[in-house]
Amino acid sequence: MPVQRFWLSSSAIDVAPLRARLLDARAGAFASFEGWVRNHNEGRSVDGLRYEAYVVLAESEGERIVAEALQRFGAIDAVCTHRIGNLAIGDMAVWVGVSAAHRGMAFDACRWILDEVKSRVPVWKHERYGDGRTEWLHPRETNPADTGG
Amino acid sequence: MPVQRFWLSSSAIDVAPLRARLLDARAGAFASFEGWVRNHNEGRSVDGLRYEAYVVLAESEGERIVAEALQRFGAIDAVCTHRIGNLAIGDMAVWVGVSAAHRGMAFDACRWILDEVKSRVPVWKHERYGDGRTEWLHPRETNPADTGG
Amino acid sequence: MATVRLLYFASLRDAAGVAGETFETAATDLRALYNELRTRHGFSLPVERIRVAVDGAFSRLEDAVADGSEVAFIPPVSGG
Amino acid sequence: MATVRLLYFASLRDAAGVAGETFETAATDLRALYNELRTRHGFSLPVERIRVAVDGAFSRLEDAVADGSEVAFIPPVSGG
Repeated sequence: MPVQRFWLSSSAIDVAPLRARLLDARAGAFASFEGWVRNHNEGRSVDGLRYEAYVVLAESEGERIVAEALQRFGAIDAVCTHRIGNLAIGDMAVWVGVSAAHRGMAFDACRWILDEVKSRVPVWKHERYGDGRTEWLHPRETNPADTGG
Repeated sequence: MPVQRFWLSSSAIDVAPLRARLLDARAGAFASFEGWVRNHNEGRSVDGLRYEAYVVLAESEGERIVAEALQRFGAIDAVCTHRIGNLAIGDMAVWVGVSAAHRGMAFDACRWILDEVKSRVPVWKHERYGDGRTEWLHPRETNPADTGG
Repeated sequence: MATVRLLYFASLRDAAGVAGETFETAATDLRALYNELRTRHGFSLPVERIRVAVDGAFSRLEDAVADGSEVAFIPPVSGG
Repeated sequence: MATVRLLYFASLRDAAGVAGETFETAATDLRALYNELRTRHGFSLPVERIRVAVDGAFSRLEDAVADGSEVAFIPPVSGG
């Protein structure tokens, strides 16, 4: 079975072992990204949210994205994990880490993985607002400036 | 005294408290970078290295860079710390972390801080090679693809 | 006629009121199947904003409906 | 004549053999001072690759040499 580089997590993401997996004597650069649940979105106050996924397809598509990034940017290794379930303000929703010889590759691959995960992986956000309403987010298009994580 | 956002460290960098400083309920994005000492540079095998700094000027210039990044990219907060002293392969030489509302700001500010630190902060690398030789690195120009961290 | 197992996620599941159902259809392709289900359940999303997966892999809306397959219509994703 | 406190770093310190020295100079600006020191200590770096700091702040090579100041010639940096 090949190494798993993307998975969904139903409990809090623990960064330390993920980072440790990426340590490599050939690596001069390590870029990572954390998406945090923030207290507002598009002008509305947010109390918390829930992520749901089509698990089997999300994990296979996520795996393809990370493998594609290693190829495309020549990074040494990368890992991405995405939360599902209930999250509170400040919780980590997604983590991406990339090790590479040089910093440009690490930054580019990290950002690309995040963008692709946001646009291709079947995960949906259900936001709970300060006024008690809730909503499934089905964005019209992926706008890189639109969301935090 | 204003908050310190850049400093030199003569002992190992502990990321957890740096990251914790940047947690913020308004932040949806956290980008970070670690420069690691790698086992080769420009085709030569590297055994280890030493960083030296003009401490007072390095810290004031580093502080200016981080403040400028917050302004320029609209990030929420940022921290950068750079090692001085002896480092072994795999040791962390520099850490940059940025929290922001959106991921573009976080990535852009993180990368910009790193680039500026590499080109403006008076820190010098003394590499020790596999063949026993040593060398001060005085790069001709800052080439973003050239070095890891 | 084909009998398929349908999976619903996010707003589609809320509208359908179930996470999945077994469904018999005369639709010739997956696009027509979605439009049939849209009428049945009152989905607000037009087919232009939907992707489709068959048996756990992304597929195309113009593909035929295969008897016995598992079909998931994927509304716009919002992870990250 | 001006008396300055000089600080040397990295390859300049190795070439000078000291981390700093007190030095009396007739140089009219910091560029001329560096060139004087380059001859004295055999620095390999030409002045075009050097930056200068006076009393802990970046300064310009065309600035005059101030009596009693602390001057650091900054070879190309290599942090990160």
